[in-house]
Amino acid sequence: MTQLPGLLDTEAIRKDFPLLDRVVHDGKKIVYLDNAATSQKPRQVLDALNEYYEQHNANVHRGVHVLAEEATALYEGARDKVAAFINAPSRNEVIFTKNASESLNLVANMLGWADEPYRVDSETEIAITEMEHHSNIVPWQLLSQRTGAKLKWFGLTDDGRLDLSNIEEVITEKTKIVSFTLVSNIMGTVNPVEAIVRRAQDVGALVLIDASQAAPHMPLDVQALGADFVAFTGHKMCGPTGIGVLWGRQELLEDLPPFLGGGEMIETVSMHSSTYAPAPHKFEAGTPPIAQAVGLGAAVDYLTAIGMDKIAAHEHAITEYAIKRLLEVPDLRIIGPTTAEDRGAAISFVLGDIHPHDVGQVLDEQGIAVRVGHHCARPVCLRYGIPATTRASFYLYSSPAEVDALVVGLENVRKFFG
Amino acid sequence: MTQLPGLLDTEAIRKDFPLLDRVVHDGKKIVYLDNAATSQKPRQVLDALNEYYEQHNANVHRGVHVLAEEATALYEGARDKVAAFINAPSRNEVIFTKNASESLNLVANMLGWADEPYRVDSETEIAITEMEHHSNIVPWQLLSQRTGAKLKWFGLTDDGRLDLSNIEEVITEKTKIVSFTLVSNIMGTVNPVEAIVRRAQDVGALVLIDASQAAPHMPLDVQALGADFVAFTGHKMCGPTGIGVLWGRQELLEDLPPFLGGGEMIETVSMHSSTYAPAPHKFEAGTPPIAQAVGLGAAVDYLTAIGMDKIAAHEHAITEYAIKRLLEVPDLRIIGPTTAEDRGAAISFVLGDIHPHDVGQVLDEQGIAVRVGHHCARPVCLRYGIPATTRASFYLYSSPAEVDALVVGLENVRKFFG
Amino acid sequence: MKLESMYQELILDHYKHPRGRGLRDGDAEVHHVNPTCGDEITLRVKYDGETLTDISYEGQGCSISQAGASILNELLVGKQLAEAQKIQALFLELMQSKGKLEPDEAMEEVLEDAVAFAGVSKYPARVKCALLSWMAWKDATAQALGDAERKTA
Amino acid sequence: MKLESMYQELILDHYKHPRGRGLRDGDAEVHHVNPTCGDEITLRVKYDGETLTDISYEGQGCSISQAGASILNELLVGKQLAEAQKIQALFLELMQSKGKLEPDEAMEEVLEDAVAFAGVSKYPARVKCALLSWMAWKDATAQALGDAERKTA
Ligand SMILES: Cc1ncc(COP(=O)(O)O)c(C=O)c1O
Ligand SMILES: Cc1ncc(COP(=O)(O)O)c(C=O)c1O
Repeated sequence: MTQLPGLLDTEAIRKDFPLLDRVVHDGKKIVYLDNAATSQKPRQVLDALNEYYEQHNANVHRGVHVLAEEATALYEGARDKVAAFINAPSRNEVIFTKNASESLNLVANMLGWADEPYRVDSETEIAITEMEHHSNIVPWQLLSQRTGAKLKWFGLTDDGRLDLSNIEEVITEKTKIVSFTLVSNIMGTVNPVEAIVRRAQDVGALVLIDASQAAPHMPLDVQALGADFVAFTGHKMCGPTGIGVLWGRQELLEDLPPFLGGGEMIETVSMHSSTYAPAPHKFEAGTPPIAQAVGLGAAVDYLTAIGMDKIAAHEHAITEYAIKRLLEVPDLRIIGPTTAEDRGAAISFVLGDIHPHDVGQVLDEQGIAVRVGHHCARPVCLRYGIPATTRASFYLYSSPAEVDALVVGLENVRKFFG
Repeated sequence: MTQLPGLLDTEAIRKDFPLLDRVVHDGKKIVYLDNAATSQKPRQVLDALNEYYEQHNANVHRGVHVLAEEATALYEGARDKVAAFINAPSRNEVIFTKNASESLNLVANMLGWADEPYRVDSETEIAITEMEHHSNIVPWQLLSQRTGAKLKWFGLTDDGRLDLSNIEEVITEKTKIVSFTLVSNIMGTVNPVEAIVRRAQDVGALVLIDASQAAPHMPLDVQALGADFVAFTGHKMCGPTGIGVLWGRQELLEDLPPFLGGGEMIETVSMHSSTYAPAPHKFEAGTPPIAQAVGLGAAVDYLTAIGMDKIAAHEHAITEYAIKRLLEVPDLRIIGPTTAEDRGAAISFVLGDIHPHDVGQVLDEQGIAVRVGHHCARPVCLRYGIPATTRASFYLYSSPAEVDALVVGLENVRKFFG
Repeated sequence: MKLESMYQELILDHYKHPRGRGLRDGDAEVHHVNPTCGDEITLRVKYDGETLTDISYEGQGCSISQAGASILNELLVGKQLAEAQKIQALFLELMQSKGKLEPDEAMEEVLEDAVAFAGVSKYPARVKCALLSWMAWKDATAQALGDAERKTA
Repeated sequence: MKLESMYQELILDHYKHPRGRGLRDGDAEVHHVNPTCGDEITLRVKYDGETLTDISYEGQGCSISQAGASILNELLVGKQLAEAQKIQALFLELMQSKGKLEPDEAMEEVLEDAVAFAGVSKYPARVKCALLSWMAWKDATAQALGDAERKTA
């Protein structure tokens, strides 16, 4: 077995993940390398879900009965856990949404309906980057169409990094919000937060960081980031589907208008008018994803027990090894950084002129699950003049042996279409 | 044991629901009468969730690997099941949301951004009723504030029914949308759909029906209702938290603009502009609640196997019995219809001048879980001049013995505060 | 029965026979609502720069919230502001203790009848009821103080 | 290996050596995209009121979608419209069969080389690839027909 410095004991960890024992296509054990799309779930998270539904299930907040009190304590307890996980100054800054996409849309909508000084309108500008996930593009395109605000973009360098050379033109005195991803889901690039935040603060723009590909993989400290909002999603970090998080600075959450209206988010309702509950409830209309929050809390416990720094070190080692091995495959071109520095564990590539769809299909037949396509980041494909990529992405349970399996699999792809 | 015509075999059914064996407060088996807030989950639904996570978990739609294909088939299969459950003309008319509140907000937002003839603006009107859940009030208050449209209300009669006597003033030629609940969550009232739909159609207004308290309890046929949109929520109908449904007529879903932007809901994205996927995907931005949809599909299977007509008959019998027994309690006043006709299984009441909070607390001590407060329908409380109610609400697993336990519990409440 | 630990005789007595209820003249008025249950209180504070000369209130809600207002009135009216604030802080601590704080004699001396609420602290949903009038009082007092300062400034 | 059932020799051959590729003069043009994978096709139909005299195309995508366009061109060019529509309907049926339809001789007679796609029908994610050009053709033909009718009207 390949030994790399910094590796976790994946053999032990894999025992926690029932799906990793799955056998596909007549006897092939799955090699799951689609972690940037979604992660697998440890037994501990599934147990928390089952225990919630079997022992404590009730609607939260408005009940005096024991189940309602337990469910509320579990739901709000999950908020405490998430707040600690991201080092939020206050638990009330943690809003539960349905996924990162809702979190990002929430901010875009708040700013569209906000009063000065936050209001985005036709006199103002929005700045994003060419490597954003569609979920951090389309909300701003919609906001721009609906308000007349101008949408500006950071471009990319040839080696898959943000081009900040024109930062003063992209972020200007007119910019109200700068939204960018901490880690690219297609290229793995880790972006330079400090430079962007500094410029944004200089011009008085708010900063929203899409941490969907960061929260699962590295220590996340919202205070250290210096942003105003941070969004991420539960299902990529060992949590259930159906839950996302938006963290926002308390003063902003107080000042900004609500998004969805309904039960739970009000203080008092009459036919004449309504007043809103304080954050986070103001932004959580309707019955929240209770079980899913509990599951996310369990996921956060699980990741914390292993240690986010250890997980980051493990992934760094795997990524370094994977890049080295992949570059040995003839005709393989990595789209994005070709070293493991400032880079996450998602690696996109093209293989000669074999279409990624075909690459993925032949890998699948060998039990290797990768993702193919534009990975909800089509502007990146356009930028590099390719229709799509094949992406292998790793997580805390990924092993060097799985990298080896991928490389063998790719050799078979080349033979098949050779 | 009390025998009533139409009762289901609750002893057998209760075996499917692990939580109903829960013991609280030193040995008291729970009497769960808070079903209008949320339902308990049968083993079959929990099994479906576990099987999904342990065997098939992957992100949907964009993968060629076997897990992604299985997850997609399960997710889209759940859509088929829900479509059949509500007799939708097409599966593409079923949109998965996070809860009924999001479904209702979705419609309000679509209409705010729509082109003519759907656009809600300052020249137009919106009609709702005084018995709506806050989730069907606040979105319209927000829309009204943001567009200048006038919000109009149907009032209530003294016996808890909609007052349609001024229907021609409430729904006018200016009305763009009429939104009302099929079954009141606080009073149990079943509303007369046909009269409202007919008037709305006469003036060319769209109709949105909030079926959150109907879908769990009676056969639901969106074609027979004649509405344009129908919203409901998974957790009240034996499904998981974190999932809701919006059904909408296909032509409308095609014509109306999207709400949340992001992955999955696009056809193609460039820096210049984006085009949207056809419905339902156009309205499902980001990773959907995959496991929750699968769970809801299992819930629909479970309910269908028992039979929605049988469930309705069971609840009718229980409601009739409960009303009779409750009216025997001195000083108890039911808020809402006092017969079981055109009425669901949620019964609100006040008990002399004992505050509902205190009623609920003393019932809880006896293991009886009811909900107290304004039940997210504060205008109803204002209308009847009460601060709050105590609400007992029944479901397919509720038994006459539980009604008896409630009545004994209320006697104890009276003694305690006597 | 655990219930008696919440519904102490004394609490029920204050609920049935509220002390000092009704709105009278004051220097500041606030209206507080508990959104989870709809309990409401309107409360006025009269403060002569040293002593809380009156705390008057009107409200509706459960026995806990209503008894709370009555006991607050009994306990704080006539007290010097600093002392009242000390009492409020201790009461808050007791209520947030989740049933873990056993009131001792020292505490009883400060809180008097209000120690009867110790049992309520075990019920998270009811802690807010118990604190409703205390939070309203804190808020009204801050306003009255602000006004007083503005007048002297 | 199940894979060979999808990637028939014949499909790979059409992929590597596409027939009739390139955009030529036509009566209607459409552009179709498969949003799940980004496969694209631009397709033109030339129709003289009776016979499909040309179907020209340009596109990018996987072997299945590209081979699909090539086989479509080979199969439909020169056919009468009604016949082409019959072929399209049968191909659609085959592709939606989830691997359950075994092509028999009668089917082979109609679909010719296109029966090679039978194996693809087992892969839901790839069925869309196989159908991309066929859907584009159907759409373009409807447009060409509409134009023709408008001209004669
Ligand atoms: C009538 C009615 N409408 C809407 C809702 C909102 O449902 P949810 O909280 O799941 O969004 C509820 C339940 O809370 C309800 O009873
Ligand atoms: C960088 C990035 N942002 C946003 C998202 C959207 O997350 P979700 O689909 O859970 O809303 C994803 C993942 O799909 C992502 O990788």
